[in-house]
Amino acid sequence: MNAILTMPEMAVTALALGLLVLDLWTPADRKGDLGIAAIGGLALILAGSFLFGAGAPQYAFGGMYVLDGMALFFKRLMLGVGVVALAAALEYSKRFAAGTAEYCALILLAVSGMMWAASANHWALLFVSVELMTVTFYVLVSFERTRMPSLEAGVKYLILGALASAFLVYGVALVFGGTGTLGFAGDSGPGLGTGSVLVRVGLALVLAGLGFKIGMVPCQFWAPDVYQGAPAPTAALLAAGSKAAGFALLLRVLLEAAPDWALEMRPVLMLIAGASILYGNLCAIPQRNLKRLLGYSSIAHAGYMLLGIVVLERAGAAAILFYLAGYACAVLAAFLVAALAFDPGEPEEIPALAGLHRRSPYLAAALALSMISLAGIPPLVGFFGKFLLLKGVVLAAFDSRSFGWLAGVALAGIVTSFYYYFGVVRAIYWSAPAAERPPIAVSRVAGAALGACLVGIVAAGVFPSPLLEAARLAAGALRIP
Amino acid sequence: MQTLFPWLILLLPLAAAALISLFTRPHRDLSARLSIGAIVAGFWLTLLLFALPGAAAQAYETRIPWLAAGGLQIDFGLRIDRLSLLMALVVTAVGGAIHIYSYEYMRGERRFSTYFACLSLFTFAMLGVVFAPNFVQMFFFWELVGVSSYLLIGFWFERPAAADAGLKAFLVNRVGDLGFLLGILLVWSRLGSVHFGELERRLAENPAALGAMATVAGLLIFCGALGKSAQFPLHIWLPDAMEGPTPVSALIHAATMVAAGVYMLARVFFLLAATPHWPAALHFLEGLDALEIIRIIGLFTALMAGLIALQQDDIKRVLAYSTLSQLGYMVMAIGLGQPGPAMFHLATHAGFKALLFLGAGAIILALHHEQDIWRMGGLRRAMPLTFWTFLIATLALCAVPPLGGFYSKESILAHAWHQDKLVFALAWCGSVLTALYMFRLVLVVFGGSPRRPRDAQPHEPSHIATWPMLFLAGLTVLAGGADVEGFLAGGAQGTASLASRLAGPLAHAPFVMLAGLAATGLGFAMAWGLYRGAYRDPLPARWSTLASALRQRLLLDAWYARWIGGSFEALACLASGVDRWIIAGAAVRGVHGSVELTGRLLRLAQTGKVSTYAFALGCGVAALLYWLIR
Amino acid sequence: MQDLLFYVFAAVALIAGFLAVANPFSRNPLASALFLAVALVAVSGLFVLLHAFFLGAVQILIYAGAVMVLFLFVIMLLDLREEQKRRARKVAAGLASALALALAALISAAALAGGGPADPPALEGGARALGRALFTDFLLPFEIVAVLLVAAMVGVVWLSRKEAA
Amino acid sequence: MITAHHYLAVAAMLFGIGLAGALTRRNSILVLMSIELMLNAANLNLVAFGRQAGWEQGSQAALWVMCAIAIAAAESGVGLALILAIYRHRRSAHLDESPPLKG
Repeated sequence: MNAILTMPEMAVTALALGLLVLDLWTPADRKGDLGIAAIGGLALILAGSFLFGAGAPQYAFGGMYVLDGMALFFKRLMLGVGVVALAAALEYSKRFAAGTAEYCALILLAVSGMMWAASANHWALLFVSVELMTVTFYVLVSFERTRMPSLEAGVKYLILGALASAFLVYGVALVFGGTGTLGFAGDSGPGLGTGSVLVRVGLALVLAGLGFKIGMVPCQFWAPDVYQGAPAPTAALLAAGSKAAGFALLLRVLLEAAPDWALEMRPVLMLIAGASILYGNLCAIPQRNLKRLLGYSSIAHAGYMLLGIVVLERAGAAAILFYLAGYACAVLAAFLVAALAFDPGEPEEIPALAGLHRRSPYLAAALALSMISLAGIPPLVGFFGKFLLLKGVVLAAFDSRSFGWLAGVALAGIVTSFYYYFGVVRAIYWSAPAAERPPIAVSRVAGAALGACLVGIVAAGVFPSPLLEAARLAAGALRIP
Repeated sequence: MQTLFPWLILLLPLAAAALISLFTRPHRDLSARLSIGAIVAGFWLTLLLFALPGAAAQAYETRIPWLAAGGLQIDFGLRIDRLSLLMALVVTAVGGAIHIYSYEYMRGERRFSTYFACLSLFTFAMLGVVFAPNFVQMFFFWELVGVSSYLLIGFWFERPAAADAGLKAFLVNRVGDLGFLLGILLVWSRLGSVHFGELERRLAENPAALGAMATVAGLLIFCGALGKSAQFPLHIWLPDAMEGPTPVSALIHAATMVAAGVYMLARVFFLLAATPHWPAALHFLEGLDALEIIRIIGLFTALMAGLIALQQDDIKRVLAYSTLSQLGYMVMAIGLGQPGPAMFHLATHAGFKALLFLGAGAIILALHHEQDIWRMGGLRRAMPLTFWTFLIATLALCAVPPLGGFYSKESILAHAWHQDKLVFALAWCGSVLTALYMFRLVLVVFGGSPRRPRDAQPHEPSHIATWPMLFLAGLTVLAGGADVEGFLAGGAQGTASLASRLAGPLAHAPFVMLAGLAATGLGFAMAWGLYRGAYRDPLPARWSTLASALRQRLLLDAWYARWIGGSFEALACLASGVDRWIIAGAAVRGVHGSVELTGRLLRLAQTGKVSTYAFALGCGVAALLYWLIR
Repeated sequence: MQDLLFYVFAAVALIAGFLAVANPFSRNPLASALFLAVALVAVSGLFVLLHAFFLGAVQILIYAGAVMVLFLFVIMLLDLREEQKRRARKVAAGLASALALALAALISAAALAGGGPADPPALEGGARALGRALFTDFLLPFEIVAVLLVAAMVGVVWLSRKEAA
Repeated sequence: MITAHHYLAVAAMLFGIGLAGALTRRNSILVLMSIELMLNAANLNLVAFGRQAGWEQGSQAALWVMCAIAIAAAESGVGLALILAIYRHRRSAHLDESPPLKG
């Protein structure tokens, strides 16, 4: 049965349930301690996940669950993202009168959903893990129930998410009809015979369902609205975690289970990647709200990462993993600052950041660094990720003219993105604040989490080798036929 | 010793920057001393490296593994050869003089320590470019130069013009850098290495290794220099970058940042000179090679900037356009296939242009931040030392023997004469322009009678500022004796006697030398006729169309703002306008670029309505299915 | 007999489903909800015809029973008389319906093209086989669904609680 | 003779009806109900295919459908709670009423 392999996920789930139970006996003024306990517990699990070696793939539950290098990489990434999101949540949950424990527990459950997704080797596990993540996010997005934008974002995410789920289920049904099995390729069953039209159409519907999670064109519309309306920690988890889970599943489905189909769909995937890059970057230019800007930029980043998929190689997958880790650090830092730098109820307008470097030099520097990394300027980590992704496309351009176009579009997108990222930097340092505002006190937990993100941004940019090696090993575990 | 010194040269400025920003920020004097000490130590160490027996004789590298994953193996190293040593000497010598000068110039500045930290960071980045042994490391430091120049140009960020100029410089440079990055990726994917030495070896083994992409790769790499060295059409950032403090202008425009582009071209010259070959899609360009295009761009920049400089009234802007023009000469020399003369001109230009900027800084300081040349005048008596050093630099810039500038420029012109008479003729016109706008500047600023408010009593700066000026003047005078080309070509030093070198141009190409001198004389005569004792510029009255076109910088900036919506020039202009548009909510003011407009149109799709989103999602899925089933 | 039942159930499911989402006679949400319940019961009949007896029962118990009751409850809790007056915009509705039709056509074209054996084998084992599968390989998704229900419960409690202050 | 194709056709039509409802209705409760219809169509597909695939795979499909029913129930539960919370603020269950999040 090998159920022991699922220890990390089980532990996260148990932590969440334990938190909910302990909440019953915790007096109102001690709720913060529960959050600290959750952070500590999650950090322990992260440390414990290093006990698992990335050896040969191991299976559990009749091949439904796989633990290989890639799953392990994603799990560690998601655990790290979870720790930072919890720290943000602890800070942010002072805004809702009660509910710290519920908020933290839901974040933990979402993280466990992402971790299950990273190990999915069967349509059923894929479906339930995605749904665990999504249903939890419905609540997390609308958690600020006294603020209308949060509720509106929640209802938008719910309706579009349910629609995407319906496509996903229908797609899986068609794939099942074509193959007669619910398993993926690999040891649990025969690979997907992708010749059948049922399977091909079914996979297209699955692509739409998963595309919703990563926010690619044409399933991208929810992203800006939801990022803007959702509480900042939720948006951070959506950007860093949900996107990572979506990519983990896309890599499994496209590269491992259905490579023939992916090859057939390559022109469409390239179109989607280019359209996502252009849409995200162009729409982000006129934005004035920081979280909305990050929402649009998340679409563009999904497009960049799709560049790693269209080359259909291990190197591309490794580039995606590297990029995801760097993106997570930068975007988590940005949302942490968004959670700390604005007053409760204040919209996260970029002009309101003026004078931030005087109110809190630490937050100002952190936001500036994360913007520069997102823009992809060396020596920060964002540069190296883009470099690797582009390298794959440029290499492929020798064989096919259309890759040349894609590289051109990606470069144009990157150039455009400098404009709005540096708009944020300029607002922080180079514009006069309308009114003098008090300094911001950063709590120790939030400061440490922010510091961890910054260390990641700088260290992985200056010394990319360890992360690159880890990503390469993880991508090596992909069973590309 | 040979491995330790280069590391010290590189890392001392970084250590200074770190120490200042971490610890000594409250102690202004100590911070400045740290920063100055680091670069002066670097200067002496570079000199020692020259003096070490055999150090300069052959190229060597010191490296530590930096990046190793899979097939990717990149070292962090230092490449010490004649080219990098020469460049390091230029950077540390001129940069050191500017550091010391800054101590006086920035005395009253509130963020004095921060300024020196930025200065040291910039020096570190520049030296990193100089010593880089591979493309990736060079690109890293290349970008770091961009970031630190952004900090320096925008140092007075309270002024909106300075902030915008910093941003503009940064963004325009990014456009060029992306081409550079693409070029690096191309070369890497074709030749399988990013290491300069290795690339050169592989290309020598198999000259056709770059295949159909040879010319494209060369031009993409040239894009990087296009941005950094401010060549047409990416030149627009440089004049605006004058908003920074004057020593920063001197540093960026003379010795370091803009020179980095030319240095990089000299470093990877073997790639530019590769067998020309175009991909099928660009077949119609067959017959042009990369060097030819580079030559044309350099020449055009030199002439265009020289013309615009004729009608600028801001003393720093005249110098900025003159820098552009001289950079055009250097790039043209590269395009002529002559990296040696290009580097020679770079070295001499670094000295005298820095000197011109320091002189301008002294004047600006003495006149309480007055920069309009028509409100100066008669400064010869008030500031004799500044006048004489400025004059020496001007003569060097106008290629008057036996100053350094004469030899470097003659060398470029001589090569032009041998290869292409048309190029020579146009470059000669450029020399006339150079003499004209420089003597205009000298005559208006130092000659005539004072045209300033009576109470102002200009005086020389203190000796902390004058010593660097004298040092640079000395370098300018002596540079003529240096056999830079021979040194770079690898010949043993001192083979030719000093006298034969000094008389070299006369011996090798007497016609070119005489023509060059005639150009200088002609320019001087025109300036004397037009501007001696003039109170305002006579040109607008005589040729109003031409003058106004030149005053508006040949309308290039306006043209950019209007038509190339995608360029950052337009976007930078737009930023404020768009903000106003959003606030006002209605009226569309100002020009908009196509990018902005598309963004706005796309936003219409983002209605905020779930039904629209769901409909679009459905359409996307339907299109996907149709594509599969059709 | 089975053929006849199939046509009856299919017709009921489609007609009731249509009336649930676009009732030309009444715009009352309550009517829609009741028609949806009818459609769900008809689908459960189709499940039974496919020999999935247990699923048929679950469909009626959970869907038509619990979920629809929840819908009805919320509809009655909210005062939705205001809602009925609104008219949908005709052009947008027409476009959306055309798109839905196109998608359905595409999907059914795919489904019908990829044929299977005409005579399906009987689904044997029934509840016993289900139970065995449920507690071996399918245990994992099942448990995750349980966790999901806990998460949804916590969320629903939080969202519908009245603000204390 | 009724074959799997018949069931598939019914499922596709049901899916289309549900999608049309989800796209045209502005009342969020009705949109949720339409999506339930779409999920049901997918379930019907799965059961029909499961019958073809033999009893072992078929029981897997049946279990999948059970999970899907439970998840759909949870989804509508959260959705209805959200609609209630919005109704408290705005006295309306209507979508697309002067949305503050757009552009």
